Amino acid sequence: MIIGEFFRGLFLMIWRVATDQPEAKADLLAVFPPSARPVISAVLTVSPIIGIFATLFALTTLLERKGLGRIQNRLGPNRVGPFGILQPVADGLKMLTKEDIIPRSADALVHFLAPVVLAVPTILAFAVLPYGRNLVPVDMDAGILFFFAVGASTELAIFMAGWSSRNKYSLLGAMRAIAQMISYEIPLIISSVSVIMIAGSLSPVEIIAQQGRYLAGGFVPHWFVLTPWGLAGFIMFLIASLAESNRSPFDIPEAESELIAGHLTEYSGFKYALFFMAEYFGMFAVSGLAVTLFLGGWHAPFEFLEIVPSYVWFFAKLMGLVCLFIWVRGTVPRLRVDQLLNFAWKFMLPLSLLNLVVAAVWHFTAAWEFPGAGLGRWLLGAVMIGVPYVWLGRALSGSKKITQRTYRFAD
Amino acid sequence: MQAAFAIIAALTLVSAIAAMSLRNLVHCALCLAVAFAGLAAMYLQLDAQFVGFAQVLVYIGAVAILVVFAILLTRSGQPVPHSVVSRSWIAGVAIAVLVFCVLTRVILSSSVSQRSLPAKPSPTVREIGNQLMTWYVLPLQVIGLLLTAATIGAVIIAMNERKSAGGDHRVTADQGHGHGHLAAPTGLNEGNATSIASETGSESPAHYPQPEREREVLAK
Amino acid sequence: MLGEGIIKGMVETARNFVGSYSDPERLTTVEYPEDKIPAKENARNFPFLVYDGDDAARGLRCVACQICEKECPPKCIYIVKSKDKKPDYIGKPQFYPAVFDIDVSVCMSCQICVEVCPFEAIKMDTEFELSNPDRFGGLLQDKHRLAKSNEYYHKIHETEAAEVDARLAAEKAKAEAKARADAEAKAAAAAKAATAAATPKPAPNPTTVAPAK
Amino acid sequence: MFMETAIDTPESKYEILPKTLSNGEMDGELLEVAMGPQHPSTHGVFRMDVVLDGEKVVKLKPVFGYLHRNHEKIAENTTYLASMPYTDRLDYLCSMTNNWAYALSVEKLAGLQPPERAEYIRIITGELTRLVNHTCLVGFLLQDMGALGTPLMYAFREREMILDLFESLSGSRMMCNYMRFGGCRVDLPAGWLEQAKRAVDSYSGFLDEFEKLLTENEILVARTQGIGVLPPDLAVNASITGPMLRASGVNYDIRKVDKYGIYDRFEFRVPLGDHGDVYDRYMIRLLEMRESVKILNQALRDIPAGPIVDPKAKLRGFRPKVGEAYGRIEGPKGELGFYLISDGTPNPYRYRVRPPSLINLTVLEDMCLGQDVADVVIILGSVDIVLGEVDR
Repeated sequence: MIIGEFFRGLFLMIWRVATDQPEAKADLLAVFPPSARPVISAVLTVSPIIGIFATLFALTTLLERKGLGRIQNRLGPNRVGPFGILQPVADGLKMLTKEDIIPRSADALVHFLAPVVLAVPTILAFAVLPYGRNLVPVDMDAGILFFFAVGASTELAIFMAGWSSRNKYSLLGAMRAIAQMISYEIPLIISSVSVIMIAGSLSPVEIIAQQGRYLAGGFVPHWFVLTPWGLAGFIMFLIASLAESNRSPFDIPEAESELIAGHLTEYSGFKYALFFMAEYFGMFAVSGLAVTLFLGGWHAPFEFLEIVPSYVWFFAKLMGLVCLFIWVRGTVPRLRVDQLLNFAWKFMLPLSLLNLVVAAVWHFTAAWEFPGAGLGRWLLGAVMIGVPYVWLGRALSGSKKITQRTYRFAD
Repeated sequence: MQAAFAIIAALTLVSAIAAMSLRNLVHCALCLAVAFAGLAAMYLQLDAQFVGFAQVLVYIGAVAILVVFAILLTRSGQPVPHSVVSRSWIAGVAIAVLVFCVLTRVILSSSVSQRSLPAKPSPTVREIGNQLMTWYVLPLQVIGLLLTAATIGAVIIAMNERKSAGGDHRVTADQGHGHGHLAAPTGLNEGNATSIASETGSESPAHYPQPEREREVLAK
Repeated sequence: MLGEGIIKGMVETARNFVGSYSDPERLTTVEYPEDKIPAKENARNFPFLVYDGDDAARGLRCVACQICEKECPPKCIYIVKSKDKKPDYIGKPQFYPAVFDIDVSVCMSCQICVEVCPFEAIKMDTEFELSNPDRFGGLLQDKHRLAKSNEYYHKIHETEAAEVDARLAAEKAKAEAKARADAEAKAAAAAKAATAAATPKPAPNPTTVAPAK
Repeated sequence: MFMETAIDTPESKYEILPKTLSNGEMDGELLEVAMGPQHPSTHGVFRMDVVLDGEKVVKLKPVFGYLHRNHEKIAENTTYLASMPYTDRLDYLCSMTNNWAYALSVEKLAGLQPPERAEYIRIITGELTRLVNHTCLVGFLLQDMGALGTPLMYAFREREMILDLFESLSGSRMMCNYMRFGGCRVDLPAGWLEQAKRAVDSYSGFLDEFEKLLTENEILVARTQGIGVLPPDLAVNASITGPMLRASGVNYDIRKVDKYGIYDRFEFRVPLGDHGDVYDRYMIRLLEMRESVKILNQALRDIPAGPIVDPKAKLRGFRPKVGEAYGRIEGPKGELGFYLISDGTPNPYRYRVRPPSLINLTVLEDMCLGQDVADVVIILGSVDIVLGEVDR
C-alpha cells in the first residue's frame, strides 16, 4: 500500500516537473511521516540538481574538447564509445584511480580541505537559480546576494590550495587568482545591480517574472538584454564571469605556459577532479545567473513557444553561453595579470558604474509619451554607454602607445 | 534550534581562539574566516538573511582575503619561531577573568535583562533598503565618505612607496644574497661594434643600401 | 582597439569550425591504426638487406665489405666476414656476412649506408611499427630479420628498385659477356690471358650517388 | 599547548625562503623561481633561474646544457659525410638549412661547385624550411601566450604540407639529410614541383587567415608591444642575427650580404622593425614568410634541368686538402655558420658550429629585466630557440 503510494507520488512528481506544474513534491512527501518531510524534501531537491549538473559537466568537457578540436581542425576525442561520447567516463575513471599525491612539505590539512571548501559553495550557488516555471530550489528574498556571497567564498579555497602546496608556482597562481577574482567581483556585482535596480528586487524569481512579458505581438521578449543598459551589462557580466570562473582569456591563475597549473600544480587524482568540477560548476552557475538576470530566465524567446517546457529554455540558454565560453577559449590568447587588473579597474569598473546611471535614465524615461519615444530612449541609452566605451577603450590602449604599425623594407 | 546554536557557537569560539593562538599566520587567518562564517550562520539562524549574506560577502569574501593577501605579501606565511603567548600570561588571564566578572555582574543587574523581548521582526531586503535610504541616509553617507577618504589615503601612501622604492632592482638583488653572478651581457655595450660593421662594409658592396639609422648604429 | 580584432579572430575560428565539417581537406590528421597515410616512395626508416631469389641465406647481395660499418655515423652496424666464399648473383665467388647486426635503437635512419654500398645490398625500409616489449634483444636485428626479398624492395621503392635492377642486369650482362669473351679468348689463345684483368665495378648512378673511385 | 617552543622541523628545508633586501626594508620580497628544466614553455630542457619581486623579474639566469651531446667532438672523430645527418639534429626544425650551411663550408674547403639545378633545389628547400620554422615559431609564441593551441594547430596544418614535400623528396619529414657536398642527394621526384607549387600558393591564404585570427587581436597587441625591447646597438654588440636583429631595425641579411648560392638572382625585400619588441619580432617573421613565398614562386618558375651534383664530388674516401673554411647562411633563426679546419685526413681537424639560437639567447636577461613572469615566457618564445642547437 505504502509502496504503491510512494510510486504514485514519484510518478506524479516527475510528471508535474516535466509539465511545469507547481507543488511537484506534495504527493510524494505525503507518504512520509511529517517529521521526516523536510529532510526528504531537501534530498528530492538536491539530488536531481547535483545529478543534472554532474551530467552536464561530463557533457561539457566532451563538448569542449570536441568543439576545440573542430575549431583547431582536429577530430577531438573519438576513441571511447561511438564518437567518443564515453570519453568523460574514461576521464573520470582515470581521475579516480590515479594516485593522490600530497607533497612532503605541504600543509596536509589545508591541502586536503581546499578542494572541499571550493566544491561546497559552487554547488550551493545552484540553490537559488530558477530552472523552470515552478522549479526553484530555494525561493529566497535575497537570492542574488546569496549567490554572490557563496561565490565570494570560493576565493579562499583557491588561496588555500595555492598556499598549502608549498610550491612557488602554486603560490603565484593563488595570488593572481585572488587579485583577479576580487577585481572582477566588483564589475560582476555592479553590472547585475543595474538589473536589481530596474527590477527592484534581489529575488531571482521576481527578476524573471519582470522579464516575462512580450512586445510586438509576442515576437520581442521583454528581456533586459534588449535594452541598452542590459546589453552593456550583459557583456560586462559575461566578461567578468569569464574572469570569475578562470576561463580563457582570463585563465592566468592556471596559465599553463607560465605557471604550470597555478594553484592546481600539486593536486592529482580525485582532488584535482574536484577542482576541475568546481571550475565547471562555477561556470554553469554564473551562466545560469546571466540567463536569469539578462536573458529572461526560463522564458521562451517568442510567446508561442511558451508551450515548450520552461526548463528546456533555461538549459538551452545556459548551454548557449557555455558554447560561447568555449568559442572564446578557442580563439583568444591570455592577458597578462597587470593588464587584466587594469582592464578591470580602469575599464570595467567605470563602465559598469556608468551603466547604473544609464539604467536609472532608462527607468525615469519610461514615462516618455511622444511618438518614437521607445526608439529615442533606446538611442539615448546607447549613446550614453557607447561614447564612454569608445573613449575608455581608446584611453586604455592609448596609455601605452599601442598602435597598428607599419614596417620598412630594405631591398 | 538550541543544538544548532550550540554547535555554531562552539565552532565560532573554537576557531576564534585558534585564530589567536596558532603559530602559523595563515592558519590563524583561515580560522578567522571560519569564525566569520560562524557569525554569519548565527545571523541566518536569527532569520537575518541580508546581514548574514552581507557578512559572508564582506568578511569572508573581502576581509579574510585581504588578511591572507597581506600575510602573503609580507611574511610568506612563515610560522613565528617563538611562542605567541607572552610571558606575563597569568596577569592577562587574571585581568580577563576580572573584566568578564564585572561585565556579567553589570548585565545581570541591568534593566535590559528584565525587559521582555519584542516580537521578532522579519525585515525584507526592500525594507532594509528603504530604511537605509531614508532614516539612516546621513550615517550611510558619512560612512561612505570615511571609506572613500581611507581609500584615497591608502592609494597615496602606496604611490609614495613606489616612488621611493624605484631603484635598480638588479643590483640590490645581487647584493641581497650573493647569487651566482651571470656575466652580464650588457657588458657587450662597451664592446667593439666594429666587427659586424666592417664585415658588412667589406662584404656588401655599395649597392646594398642601408637605412640611415642603421648606418649610425653600425658606425657607433 | 575596441574589440574588433577579437571579433575578427572569433569569426575566423568559427569559419574553421564549420570548415572542418564541410571541407575534409582541413582535417590533416587521420585515425591512425585504421587509416594510414600511404608511405611516400622515398620514405626511409631503417635499413634492410636485399636478397635475390627465394632463399634469404643464399641470395643475400651483401659481400661483407664492411664499408657501411665504417661509414655509419652512429656505428650501429656490426659485421663479421665469413671465412669461406659463395657465388654471388653474377656467379663470382664472394665473401658473405657471417654476422650482420643492426641495432635499431641506435640507428638514426640517415641512409648513408645505402649511399655508400657498392653492391646495392642494403636499402631503407618504410616499416615503422617496430615497437617491441624487449628493448635490447627486440631492437637488435640480425641477418635473418634484416633480410628481405627483392620483390619487397620493388613493392616499397618502385622507381628506385627498377633502376637498381636495370643496373644490376646490365652489369651482369656485361660480366657474362666478358666471361664469355674471356672463355673464348682463353680457348682461342691461352697465351693472351693478360687481357682479362679489369674487375667489374658498379656503374655510377647519375642521379643518386657520386661515382666511387 | 600554547607554550611549545619552536622546533626546527625538517619541513623548514622546503620552505619558500623569503629573501629580503640587504637594507632590510620591507620593500617586497624576492622569490626565486626555477623555470625549467621541466616547464611547459621553455621549449625543451632549458632552465631560467628567475628572481621575482612580486611578478617583476629582477634577475634572470639562463641555465642550459641539458641537451649537450658533444656534436662538435663527434664530428671531429667521423668523416665529413657522417657529420651530415648530425647537423639535422642541431636545429631539428630546420634540417635543410643546417645541411646547406655545412655543405657550403665543406664546398668552400674542398673547392666544389654545385650545379645550377642543385642551387635552385637548395634555395627551394631552404626557403620552405624558413616557412616551416617561422610558422612553428608564431604558433608556439601564441601558444605561450595562452591561445590554447588554435594558432599552433593552424600552423602545424600548413607545416604538414611542407613536411610532406620534404618526405617525398628526402625520405624523412624532419631529419632530411638531403644536401651533399657539391649538390644534393637525389633529384626531385616526379610531380614534386607541382606539389610544391600548390603548397606555396596556398601559403599566402594561410598567412592571411593567421593575420586575421591574431595580428589585430587586442590582447596579442597589448601583450607584445613594448615588451622585451632589444635596442639595435645592444643587438649588434651581442652579435644577434636573423629576424631578431632585423626586428631591432638593423638591416643585415646574409642572403643579401653574402649572396651565397644564387640569391642574387631573386627579387625579395628584407622587412625591418623599428621597436625591437616582441610584436616586431612576430611581425617580422610573418613578413619574412611572405617574402619567402615570393622567392619560392620565382625559384619554382625558373628551376632548370640538369645534373644535381658536382662531378668532382666523391662520396667515399672524401679528403679535402689542408686548409680552413667558414661557410655561413642566413638560417631561419639567424646566421648559421660552420667553421672547418682540414688536415688532409678523412676527418675534420676542427669542427665548430656558430649556432644562432645560442647567441641570440645571450641577451635574454637584458630583455627580461623589469618585465613580468608572463612576459619572460613570450620573450623567450620570440627569441626562437631550439635547444638542440643551443646545447649541441
